[in-house]
Amino acid sequence: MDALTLFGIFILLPLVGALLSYFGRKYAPIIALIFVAITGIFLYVWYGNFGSYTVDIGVKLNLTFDITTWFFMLMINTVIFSSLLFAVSADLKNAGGFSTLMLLGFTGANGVLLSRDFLSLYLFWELMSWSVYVLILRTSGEYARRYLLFGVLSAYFIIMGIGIIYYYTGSFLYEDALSGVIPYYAWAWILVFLILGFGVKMAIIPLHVWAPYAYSSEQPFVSFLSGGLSKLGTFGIYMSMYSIAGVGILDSFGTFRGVSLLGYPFALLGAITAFVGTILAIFQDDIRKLLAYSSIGQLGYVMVGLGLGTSLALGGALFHAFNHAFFKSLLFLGAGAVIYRTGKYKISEMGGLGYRMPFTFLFVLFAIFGLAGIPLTSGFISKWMLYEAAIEKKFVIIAPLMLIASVGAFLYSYRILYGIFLGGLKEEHKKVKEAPAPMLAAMFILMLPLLIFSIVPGWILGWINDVLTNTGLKPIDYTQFTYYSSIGGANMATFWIAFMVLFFVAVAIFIMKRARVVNQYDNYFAGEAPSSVALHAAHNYYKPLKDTWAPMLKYSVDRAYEKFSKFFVDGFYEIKKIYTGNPQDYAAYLGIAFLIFLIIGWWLL
Amino acid sequence: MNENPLPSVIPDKEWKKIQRMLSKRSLWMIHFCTGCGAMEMPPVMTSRYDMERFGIIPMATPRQADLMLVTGYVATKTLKRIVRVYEQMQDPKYVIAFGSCPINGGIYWDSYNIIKRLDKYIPVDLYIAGCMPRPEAVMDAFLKLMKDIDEGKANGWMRYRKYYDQYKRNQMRIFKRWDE
Amino acid sequence: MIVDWLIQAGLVALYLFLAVVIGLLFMGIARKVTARVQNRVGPPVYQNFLDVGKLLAKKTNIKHNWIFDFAPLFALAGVLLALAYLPMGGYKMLSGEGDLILLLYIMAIPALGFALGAGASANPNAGVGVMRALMLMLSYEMPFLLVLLALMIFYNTASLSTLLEKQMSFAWGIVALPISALAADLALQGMMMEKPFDIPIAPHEIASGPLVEFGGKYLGMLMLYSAGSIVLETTLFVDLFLGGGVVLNPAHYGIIAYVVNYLVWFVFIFIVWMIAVLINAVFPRFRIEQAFKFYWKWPTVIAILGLIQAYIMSVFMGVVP
Amino acid sequence: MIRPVLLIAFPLFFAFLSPIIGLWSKKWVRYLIIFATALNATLAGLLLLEVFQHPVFDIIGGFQPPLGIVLMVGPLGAIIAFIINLVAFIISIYNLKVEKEPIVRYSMLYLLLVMGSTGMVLTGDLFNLFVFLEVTSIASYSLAAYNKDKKGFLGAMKYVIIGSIGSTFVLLGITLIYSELRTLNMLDIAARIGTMDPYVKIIAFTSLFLGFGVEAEMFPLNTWVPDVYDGAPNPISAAFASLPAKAGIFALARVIFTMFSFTNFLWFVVIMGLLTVFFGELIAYTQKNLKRMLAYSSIGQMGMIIMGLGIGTTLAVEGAFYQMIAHALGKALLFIAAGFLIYAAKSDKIEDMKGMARNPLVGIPLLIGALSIMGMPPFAGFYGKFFILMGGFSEGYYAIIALFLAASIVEVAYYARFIKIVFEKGNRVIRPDAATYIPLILLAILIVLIGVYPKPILAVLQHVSAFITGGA
Amino acid sequence: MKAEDIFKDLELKFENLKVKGNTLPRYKAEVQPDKLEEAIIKFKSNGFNHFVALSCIDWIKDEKFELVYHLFSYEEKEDVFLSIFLPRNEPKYKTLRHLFPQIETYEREIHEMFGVEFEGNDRLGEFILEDWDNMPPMRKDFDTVKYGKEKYESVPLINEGGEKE
Repeated sequence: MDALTLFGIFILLPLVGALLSYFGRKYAPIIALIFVAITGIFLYVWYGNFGSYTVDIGVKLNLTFDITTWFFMLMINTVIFSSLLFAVSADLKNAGGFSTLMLLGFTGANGVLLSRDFLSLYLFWELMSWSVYVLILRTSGEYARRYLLFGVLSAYFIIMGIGIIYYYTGSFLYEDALSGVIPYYAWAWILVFLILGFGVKMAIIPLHVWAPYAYSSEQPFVSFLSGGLSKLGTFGIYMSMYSIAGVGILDSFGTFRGVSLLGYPFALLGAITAFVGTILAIFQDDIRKLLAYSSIGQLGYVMVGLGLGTSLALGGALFHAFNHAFFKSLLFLGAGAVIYRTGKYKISEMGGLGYRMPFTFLFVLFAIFGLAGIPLTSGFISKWMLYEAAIEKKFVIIAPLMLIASVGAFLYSYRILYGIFLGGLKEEHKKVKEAPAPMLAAMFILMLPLLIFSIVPGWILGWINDVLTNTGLKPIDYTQFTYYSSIGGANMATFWIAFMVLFFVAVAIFIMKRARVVNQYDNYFAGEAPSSVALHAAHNYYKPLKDTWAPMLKYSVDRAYEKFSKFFVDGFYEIKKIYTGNPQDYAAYLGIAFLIFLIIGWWLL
Repeated sequence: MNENPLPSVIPDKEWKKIQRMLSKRSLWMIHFCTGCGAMEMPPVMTSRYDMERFGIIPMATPRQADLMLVTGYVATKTLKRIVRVYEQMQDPKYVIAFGSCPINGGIYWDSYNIIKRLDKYIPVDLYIAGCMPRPEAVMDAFLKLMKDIDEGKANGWMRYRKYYDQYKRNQMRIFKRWDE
Repeated sequence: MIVDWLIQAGLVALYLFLAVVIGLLFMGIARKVTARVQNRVGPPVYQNFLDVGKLLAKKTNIKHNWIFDFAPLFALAGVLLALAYLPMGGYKMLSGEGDLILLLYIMAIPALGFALGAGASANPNAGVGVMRALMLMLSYEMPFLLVLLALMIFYNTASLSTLLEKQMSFAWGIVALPISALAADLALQGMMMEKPFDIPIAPHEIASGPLVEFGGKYLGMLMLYSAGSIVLETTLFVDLFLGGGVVLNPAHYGIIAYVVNYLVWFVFIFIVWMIAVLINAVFPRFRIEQAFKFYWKWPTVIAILGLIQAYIMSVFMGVVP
Repeated sequence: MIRPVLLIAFPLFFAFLSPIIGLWSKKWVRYLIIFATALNATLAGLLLLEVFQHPVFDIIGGFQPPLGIVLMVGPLGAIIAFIINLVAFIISIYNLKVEKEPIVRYSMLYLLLVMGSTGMVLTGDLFNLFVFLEVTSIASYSLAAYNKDKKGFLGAMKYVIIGSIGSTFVLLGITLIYSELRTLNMLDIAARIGTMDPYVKIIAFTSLFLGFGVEAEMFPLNTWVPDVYDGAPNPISAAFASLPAKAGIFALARVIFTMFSFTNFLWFVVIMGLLTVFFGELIAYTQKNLKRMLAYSSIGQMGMIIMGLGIGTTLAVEGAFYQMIAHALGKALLFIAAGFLIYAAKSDKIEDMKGMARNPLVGIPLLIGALSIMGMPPFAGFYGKFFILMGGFSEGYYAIIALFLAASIVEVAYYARFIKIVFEKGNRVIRPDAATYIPLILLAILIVLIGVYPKPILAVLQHVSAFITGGA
Repeated sequence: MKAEDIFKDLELKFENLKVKGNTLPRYKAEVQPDKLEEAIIKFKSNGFNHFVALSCIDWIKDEKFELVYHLFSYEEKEDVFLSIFLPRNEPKYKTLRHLFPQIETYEREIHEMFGVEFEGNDRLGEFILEDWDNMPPMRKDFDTVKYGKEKYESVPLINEGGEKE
């Protein structure tokens, strides 16, 4: 494997795919699917041989294929594969344009993961962010505009970071940044800029405003955006903190109980994001907005792990990013299947679809178990690692925020389950059919790893360990079925055996008697005959909680941004007065300019 | 009709005996306070007579209840609700009718919308006479019912299942629409 | 290796069975005590066994759809699983294999399974009931999690078995962190859905909330679940704060130690249960807003004080149990 | 061996040929422009290939330097000339759409404009540079007023006043230099600049800098730009954005680097560049009229190029020239697209253009052009902007770069707003005709090609910017 | 102001009803159907703003229905009964629910129980009695005993049939 094959397979191939699939009309997603499958196969085949190469397209692009890249590529490749598989049967309008832009985004993502110098990182980062912009533009221009503003903000934060490094080292390579020429205060600026830059893509609290809007576009794309592309933010922060800067520099800012003073505020920010994201998610009635805020919350957890920096915390962050990629895109695909079948977005308008779409319900249920961290899925293990990391180091602000946020996760999880799948089935949904086969296949692919890695966590912990040792950090200790931290451990094998046995006991008691099935109208309704609308209690679901928290919910970051930008726009109108419009002023400007130039020239002499 | 849960382990006869003993000792009551009988229930439930010592506790939904109390006159409108609640209860289920109104219409013998005899529409296991029987009568009725259950005489739910079509015919003569 | 594995499994099964029996016994005792408080005779102590027997022997059982069956299955399996991970009377069951956070999430399995089944019953009362249950959970989890955190930070361990050993060697939880113990007891009242906080299963307002459509064997299994959860929550409190009832060190005294510890543990959970029952007997039911306001005001403040105390003792004063 | 002088002779010849052909048939005049510019573009291309080996000198009229007109064509001049002629050729296709009657005068002026700009880029002689500057200015003044409506006249008048003041300053500079150094050949001036009396040198430099600044749309001098671009017909404003502006910037670069090499003056140029960017971008946000918005946006882009030149490192200058090329293509594309949108919506207010660009033939090139101007990767604008930023950082201009980034966020804001309106699900979709979408697609392909595989252009620019900043 | 004064203004003949044990003064007056509305308006604007009840009396012998509008004034603590007479065979009157909203409910009940038509009240129809198929039951000529016997006696007992379960 040399430079060209690596560059060819992961960058050129999807680009060619993008061009080809534009003309594929209705079959475009299938074409795109083939290209993604090819890259997937190569990803699997090339697991062993890693290496770094440079490609010259006028500017030198340094690409490295190592375990970290492989780990993140595995996530993104699977997520886009299932999104496109979902899109095959989702009959999107102008499917050609959709698959082109998806593949462009995929190329950008691959490029960011492969690149080991700032030029190619920035190049592919921008390519990925504008292809997402155009994808959102397909649904609504206003949402796309807000996304692009934050996308560009994140790009310019990264540019500032790169610039400062370039000022000191004069080269774009990651390795050169470690050459010790950069003073430690400059590192503070660099890391703050880079983390904020990548943090925008992970929707950390002050920079999260674009997420609920961006997540209201087409479901297959959104599942790739939230499942796959938000992992680039994680990759970016992970690389900039631990591979570009390295633990030595982080600790040079002084450590607070083994955690660098630079990392701790970001961990705190992550915890606040987790808490606020979850609380906001509880009160949303639109399924897409709810999933958007829940995604912000879950990524807050990842941010905590990245901020803390101990090997357990980082392992937890990587594992949680992995889980989030799967259960979040599974949730979005599930919601997409429901929206595809009923055409409704509001949770209170749906109801009882679980009886009509049983498989979709089971997949979404499994994703909810992953999201809420129930031990039946691997979602628990990653959350466990993050909690243990925080408690190990006795952080009394981060740990409670995370724990309470996870309880909040139960609330909005049940709101999704009850609002859409349980409760009374409305008249117009009586004849709703199950989601088409490709959609179910897509969801199945995403569900598999959550189950497998919950039974045998050893495999994925092995990969995560390789990633940690690859970036020079201490590995976490684990065996095939158990994982440990300094203050506790858990064995998933005994858990599963015990659960199976006790479940068998419950089933034994249960099947003693048969039960007669009753239709949904044969319900205790104080003797009256219930109508289908009355059966569904999902309208305004957590109203008492909302009323108690009303004073706190008044403040919204969106309105702060609006006021902030209005202040600047008024300034622009002031400046506009310079161009008065009559030529005499313009001629006067010329004279004044000449005088100023002369004085400056004189003074410089 | 009632399958036997543990056929092999315990012989059928003994199992039925245990079943009857269990349902006797824990009668869960849903209280359909149609008329003036509701006033008699508080003394029965509270410290003076305390029906809970026989395992009888008030329940909120027919699904969880075995015993239904119809306390007072039954108008045609109320009958429809009583039949629905009765059908939502799970076998074995028993009905006790309070006072003279369910027996023969009581003081409303001449009214145009009070049904004169309850067990024409749903099987009643026990009537308690009296224009609102005193709590002692109610307690006595409970004990009588428990004895009937024990001896297997209180089989109203079997009769409802057996003569279901007759009951339905009678009911539909009183009210025309059922599902509204 | 298989043999002692089987013995351990048998012991665990025995302890689980005993736990459920004790749970039903405690429910009977609670009804008796409440009756006596209300100056009436009250049912016999074994009444709940009869109730469960009657429910399981019901002739017809009503169910709505296949999701409806989740409730009893997950509820019973979940609570038994949680009990399996909880050291009872000094015998550490499976707690060596998992820790407090795993236990916390296992306790969520029955709650979620039960909520799923209730939701599938398509009854608005059930939907409202589960909503109240989840909101109540959010309110009492705030102080309870802070208490757990205080314990984990002070004893510097998350595994229950080591926690027991440390309480044996150093000092009981209630001695070391009395403030947290108080907050935990207040949270316990909400966790066990005893009177001031039995908002989700309010019979008068929402026809016993999630239980509205459960009858016959479903209700019987859910009763076993609630019996198990009584023992679960009381044992959790005892394990965290009262050393899990371990008086004699099993290493020295062998079998006798297990029996004595079991009895001491029984007495402790009985006392904790009685506190809850007595509060239950005299309190009216709160509205859900009052429950939030209550839990997020005093118990949370107390829990935070406990956390600060644990933090100061373990980090600054360097007290290491 | 291509004589560079042909590049100037041919447009002149065809310019004066067009009235004759005009007598015969108006239609053929339009095709004449296309043929002339196409010929010029191929010639410039061949010259570019040849110039790779050795710089080409060409003496016109036999006079030896320092008096004769010498065309000194370095690789940079060749590339800029090629781009100018290429864009002129593409815009000439769009000229078919110009309906106003006096097409003959239009083609003459247009070819003069092309000749002037090419001349400014190729010449090696200062006075010759002034002559070509005058030719372009005059052609621009009349073309600006071509629409014969109030806006056209107003813009043209402003352009005349400021343009002529600028030219007088250039003339002042030239006379001062000639009086001191007795030569007008740029290389001689560069060699003997040291002997000049410092005070006279300052005045000469400032006047030249100011004069060419007007053409290069620097901050205080670009007040004419919005009115002229708004008043001029669409193809012409596209031409203005790419032809004379690029020539002006090139001349400015020559003045700063080859002739005076005033290195300690550069930080002031950066400040001026930043001010131009600031005023360009911020006011563009407030514009409701599409063409004025694009005009201010092009001021902003020019400011960026000036800033790039001002920073002075090889990387920044390379980025500046790269951005010059990208901006020429991008702005031409946007102005042509704007022309189509105005034609389709019958009004130049952005609000009325709801959903006009939904047709992929216009939509995709418009999107590519806008994204390239914003500096998005696979398009030409990315490398220019990135190198300028990196150059700025290597010189330590942190604050300036930060302000520039803030201004470019505003730029992204108003472009995104424009795209939102134009791509909204508005009324029915209008199909563009051939003369509109061919140039759009050609320019879009060019932008993507330069963006995806920048090797050839970067090779040239690296060699040149080292030569320029080397101060040799 | 006092009820007598209002009656004088309206030139209405009124009588003071003496009721044993009731100290509050009560007046009853018979009003012509067309003048009733402005009478009520007059009373309402002079303190009698509490509409107590609207009841209907079936004078079967005089072939007339009597509608009694009962008003009460908190200031004067006085009761006023304004009554009108409608022919029994086709009793029709206009609705006064715009004066007091609760009049609508009374009118619905009287319509169901006595069969009096109230134009302008669109909510007449089935109100308390479900599936009622006979003449309005409160009328004196309705024989409830016969109806009760017919309807409920006719329902046969559940014949248990031969074999005993």
